[in-house]
Amino acid sequence: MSILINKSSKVLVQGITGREGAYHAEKMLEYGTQVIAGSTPGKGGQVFSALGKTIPVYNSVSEAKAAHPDLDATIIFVPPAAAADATLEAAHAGIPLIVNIAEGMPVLDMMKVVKELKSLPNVRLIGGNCPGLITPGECKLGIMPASTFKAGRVGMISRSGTLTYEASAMLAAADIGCSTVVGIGGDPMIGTTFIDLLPMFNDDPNTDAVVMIGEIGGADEEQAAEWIAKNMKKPVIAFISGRTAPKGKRMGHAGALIMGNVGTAESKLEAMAKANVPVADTMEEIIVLTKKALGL
Amino acid sequence: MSILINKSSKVLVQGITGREGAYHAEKMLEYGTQVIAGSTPGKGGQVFSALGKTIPVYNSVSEAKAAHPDLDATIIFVPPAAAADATLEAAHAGIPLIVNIAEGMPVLDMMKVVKELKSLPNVRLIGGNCPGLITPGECKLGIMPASTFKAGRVGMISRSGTLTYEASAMLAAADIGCSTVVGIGGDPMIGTTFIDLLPMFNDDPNTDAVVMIGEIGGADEEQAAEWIAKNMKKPVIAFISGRTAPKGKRMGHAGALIMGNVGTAESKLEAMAKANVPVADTMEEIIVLTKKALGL
Amino acid sequence: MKLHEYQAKELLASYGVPVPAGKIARTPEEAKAIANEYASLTVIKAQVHVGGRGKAGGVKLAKDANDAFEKAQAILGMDIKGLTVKKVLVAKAVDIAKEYYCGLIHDRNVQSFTLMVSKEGGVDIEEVAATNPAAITRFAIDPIKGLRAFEARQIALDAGLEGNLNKIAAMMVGLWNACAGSDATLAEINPLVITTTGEVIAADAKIDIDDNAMYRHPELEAYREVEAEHPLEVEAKAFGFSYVKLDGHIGVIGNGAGLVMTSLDVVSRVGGKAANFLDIGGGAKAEIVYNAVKLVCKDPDVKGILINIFGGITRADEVAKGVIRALEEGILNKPLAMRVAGTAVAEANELLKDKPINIYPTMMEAATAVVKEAAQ
Amino acid sequence: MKLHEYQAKELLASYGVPVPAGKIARTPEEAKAIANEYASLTVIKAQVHVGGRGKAGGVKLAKDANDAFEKAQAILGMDIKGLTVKKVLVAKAVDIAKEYYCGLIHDRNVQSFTLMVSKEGGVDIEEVAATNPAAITRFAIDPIKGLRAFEARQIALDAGLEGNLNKIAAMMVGLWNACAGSDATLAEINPLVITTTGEVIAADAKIDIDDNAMYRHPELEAYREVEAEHPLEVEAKAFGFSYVKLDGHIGVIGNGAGLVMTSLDVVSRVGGKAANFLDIGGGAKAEIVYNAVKLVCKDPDVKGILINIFGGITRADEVAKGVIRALEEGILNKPLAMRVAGTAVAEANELLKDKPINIYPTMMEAATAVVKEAAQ
Repeated sequence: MSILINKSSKVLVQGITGREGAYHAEKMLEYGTQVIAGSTPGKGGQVFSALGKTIPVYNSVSEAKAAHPDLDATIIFVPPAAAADATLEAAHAGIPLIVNIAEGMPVLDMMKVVKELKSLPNVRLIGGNCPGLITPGECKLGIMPASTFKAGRVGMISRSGTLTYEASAMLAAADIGCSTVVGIGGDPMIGTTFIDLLPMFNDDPNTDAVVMIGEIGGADEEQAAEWIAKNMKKPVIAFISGRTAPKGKRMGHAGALIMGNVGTAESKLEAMAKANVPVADTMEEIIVLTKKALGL
Repeated sequence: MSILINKSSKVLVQGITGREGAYHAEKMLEYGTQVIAGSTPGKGGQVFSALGKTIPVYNSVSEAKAAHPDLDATIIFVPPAAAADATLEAAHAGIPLIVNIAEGMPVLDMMKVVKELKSLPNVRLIGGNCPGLITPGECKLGIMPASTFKAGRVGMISRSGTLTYEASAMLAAADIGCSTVVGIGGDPMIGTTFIDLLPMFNDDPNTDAVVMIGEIGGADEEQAAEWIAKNMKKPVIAFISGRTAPKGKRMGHAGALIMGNVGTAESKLEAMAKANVPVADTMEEIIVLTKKALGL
Repeated sequence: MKLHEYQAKELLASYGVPVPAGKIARTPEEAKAIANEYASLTVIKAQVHVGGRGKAGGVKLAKDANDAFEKAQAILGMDIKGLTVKKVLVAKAVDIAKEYYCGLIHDRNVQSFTLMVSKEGGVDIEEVAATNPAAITRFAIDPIKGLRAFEARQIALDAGLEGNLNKIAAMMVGLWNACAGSDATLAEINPLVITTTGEVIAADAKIDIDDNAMYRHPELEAYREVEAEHPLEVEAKAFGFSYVKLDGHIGVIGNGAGLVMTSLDVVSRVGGKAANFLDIGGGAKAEIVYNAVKLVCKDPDVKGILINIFGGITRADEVAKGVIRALEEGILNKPLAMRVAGTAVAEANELLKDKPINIYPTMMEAATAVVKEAAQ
Repeated sequence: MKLHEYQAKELLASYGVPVPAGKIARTPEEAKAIANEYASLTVIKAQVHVGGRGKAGGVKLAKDANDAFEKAQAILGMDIKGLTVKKVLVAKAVDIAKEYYCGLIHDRNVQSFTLMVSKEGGVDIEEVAATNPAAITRFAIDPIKGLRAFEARQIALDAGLEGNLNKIAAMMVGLWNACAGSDATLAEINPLVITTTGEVIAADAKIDIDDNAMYRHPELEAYREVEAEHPLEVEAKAFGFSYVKLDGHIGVIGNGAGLVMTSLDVVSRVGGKAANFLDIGGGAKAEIVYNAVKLVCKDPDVKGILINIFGGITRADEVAKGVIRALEEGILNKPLAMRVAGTAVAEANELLKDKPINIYPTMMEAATAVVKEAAQ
């Protein structure tokens, strides 16, 4: 078991005929992900061939969904200017899980998407500006390097792509695997955040502990801490990056920005302390704390 | 009994300090309407005095509603450019019945209002470009001349103001009174139309028959006829004005416009015939048919 | 307010919709100069507010500058359905591979705009709607969210349009943006052309602006052409009347759109035909009624006048005073029948009792009388 | 992209927001001419991208044209928090009765913009938020529907603003329209002034534009001032790097924002301080790494460099090749410690084995080493 995706998840790739879409579609297939359809406006009727498989390409998500009513998820490879539209297209076509990896979407676009998705409660958006998610050994719905992930019983939620890979690799090196790893993205407005995923891991019988990798900016970690204090039955280990970043400067991620007194590392560390969530001071310490939590 | 308003309805007047608002607030009070509050942005704290009554004026509908949680309805006297905003203000403040008399609202404004009101199912808008509604002898929520209305058991729904007065006066002269008379307005986009009100009259124990005064433009009469054929338990008498109006010309009412083959009198007459609804060829015939329907 | 083709194209272009290069000419010389500048095939198109220009000979292809001169000379001054052509659009011709239709119309049934798209472009869409409705794909637009690219792409697919899907969708979204941004009640691109090189271009366009929303589009005022309206309609607008010129001989004045429409119906019922629709509105004073009578009397088609007033806010005696003034000033020089009911009708009767004006208790009787008099 | 006050006001004015008359002067003479034209009290305001101009003496009242000359002379060339004043706004002074605050900020908690309104205008709103949060009224805006007049009126009422409610609300709606229409991430009017004659005017304004949305605002490109940015930031942008200049002495290069942020933290943890944040992004080739090293070496503050790469899509051997090239070209002239993990790390080690570059297995060890070397 796992959350959100597993070996039977049927996946659509939006923008499959583009360079990035084609590359990652192949990588996902290689991992074993059931990519069963692709879409690109104007390229309907073509086929996408990789690893001996031929996957039909549709002009729209609606048409793909009509031909494959069992589609569970989609991953979007379009330029940031088109990402909001592609997301809404998938949402209105009734795809329950949408991964948007686009980096550099206008904030207003994402605000409107998030607002509109509130009226579509059966649709979950992961991202933008994220690596996607992976249930190791079963399904990779993203652009992460497959080799760093090992199957196991630790859930992971992260605002950073590379730190996700880093932490997963370290866990794997310590022979600890993951149930599902979700890169939620580094933008200030994202479709899914800690507080949306913690309850799923809490209820997932195959997850024993959760690692959450946060960073400066916003108050998502604080909200998560509050939820954990009240509801979480499983151990959570936290990491916060950007502790030494100055105020008012955007640290790579559009979301990693301290504005006034909002989004500081101090605030996040304090919230975690209050919720009795151990915080790793270094990446290495994540492994130490996770082992401890698992009784290893 | 009656529909929508009665002697216990508590009414707000938006724009009560303006010339038109003040004039009609007084006329409504004179009729016995329970006008209990007024609102005008920037005039909060003033009082409106008429007929020995003093009515508090608020800066906003929200503030009026907070002070008078029992408000049942509002009538809006603002220029057409501000009418959409005033309507949404009332709707979001939770006033269940809104009468908008403004003539000359931009169509796009009204489209947006109508769309937004769909998410507020407890709010009903009458108008714009309408005279309002009246339950004779109990409550006048509009700008119609009071003298032409007599209390009784005929419901009336009309797209035209003057024809409403004319028909009501003729019925009164024939000693036939009305339960509730609703002027739904002459604009192409209105908040409430025949099909919304017919079920109310159908269920109202104090209404024995319904007169509906339609005109060219749109397909509201056709839809009403279809509903009547299926559901109406009480006699309906129809009148259609503009039978000789040419195509493509706006006859005073923005809504009285035949476009292509949509909105013709022929289509409406045919629909009524199909639904077995007798149609009066002249205003005088309305009375004849109503008498017949009532068995007088 | 109707825009000319060239104005509609200017507006669309300002929203990023590709249109063929084009300029306005008021003389054959100007047309020649423009064609010369473009150094390509041009289309010379009459700019008049009426449909069916093509069939009437108001649209011609010109192969060079001299040809443009001749074609413009032929079209300028031409009469198309009663309107004189005063200017032509000289536009670069496009190499047409496909002609489609794309239009936004205010649709009461969906309480919004409907986007209509069809492969049957370049022809009258109403005819397509009548003869082959299945050839039109319809989509109701959410007026708050507007038209989104993914919706436009799907509609283009559903309609079977061929060509660059993203460009076609961008044109539809541009059309919506122009429509909503300028408060249009109708915005059409017809034909939406796919060129032989795969470009998507708006070869002809039609836009009507909501008069009620003109206050927020001062930039569009420059497009208004008073000359294009009937002179009596222009005058009526200045008085604030709701006035429509019709093709009969009985001038009709009343208060309230429904009542005036019904009056036209009654005139017709008793064998006459209305020369106009004139609604004086609610609460009219003598002066307004006087102006209404004066206006209707200016119409040479009018052989008799019917005044039909239901006095609510409007007082019947004010109506009487206005009519009496027109009579006394010698302006009212045609047979007149009045029906006045409601507020202050007794006072009105008193005022009119010694005047040569007939008052009738019902609109039917009044209409019968005036139609009869007018026929004499 | 930050706009100057005068640019923000131009933008607001284009959305119908009243602003005081004002023009830009680059010399005292120009300031004098403008003040002369206005023939009124003027305010001379330094146009620099930094807060607290007033306290720094960058805003002065001028009583006449000669005074404007003198005040402009005093302000032009002034250094405000490290930025040289190159132009001043010469604006008509307004008669202030009340000063309010009105701002739209992107608020992650509400996943939209929050409209913040306060009676405490003309001062730093962050200070108000810290010392007297109750003095700020907040309203979450629906990003699809936008701010409506009735909402704005209620917020103004709730905030206790005094003055013409409709005009105040119109200014708020105008601010929203400008903010949404130009993809701002921050749009403030501070102070929103109620004049002694009851006018409502935006006396100062601050607008930041979303860089990700600049592609749809070509008209705003003219507002960009390359000179206002740090020269290394300008260069980094040209390479497509995510780069932030910081005030320490260890240059930090890595792939992925989280990893680079964590690298800064580790540098700090071992007693150093980062001179920059530089994210080379995913899948970087040798050339990109080479350019990153070259850029960081240009910074005179840098005494040592930490490269921290987790090879996923990025290959460690490509990173090594880039570093080797910089070394061989003599560009890399500072102590360097590398930590490389993941894809192709063996190949990287092989390439680097004979080079004077130290590789460490963890970022902690690498950071410790370079901080120590840099201190020597």
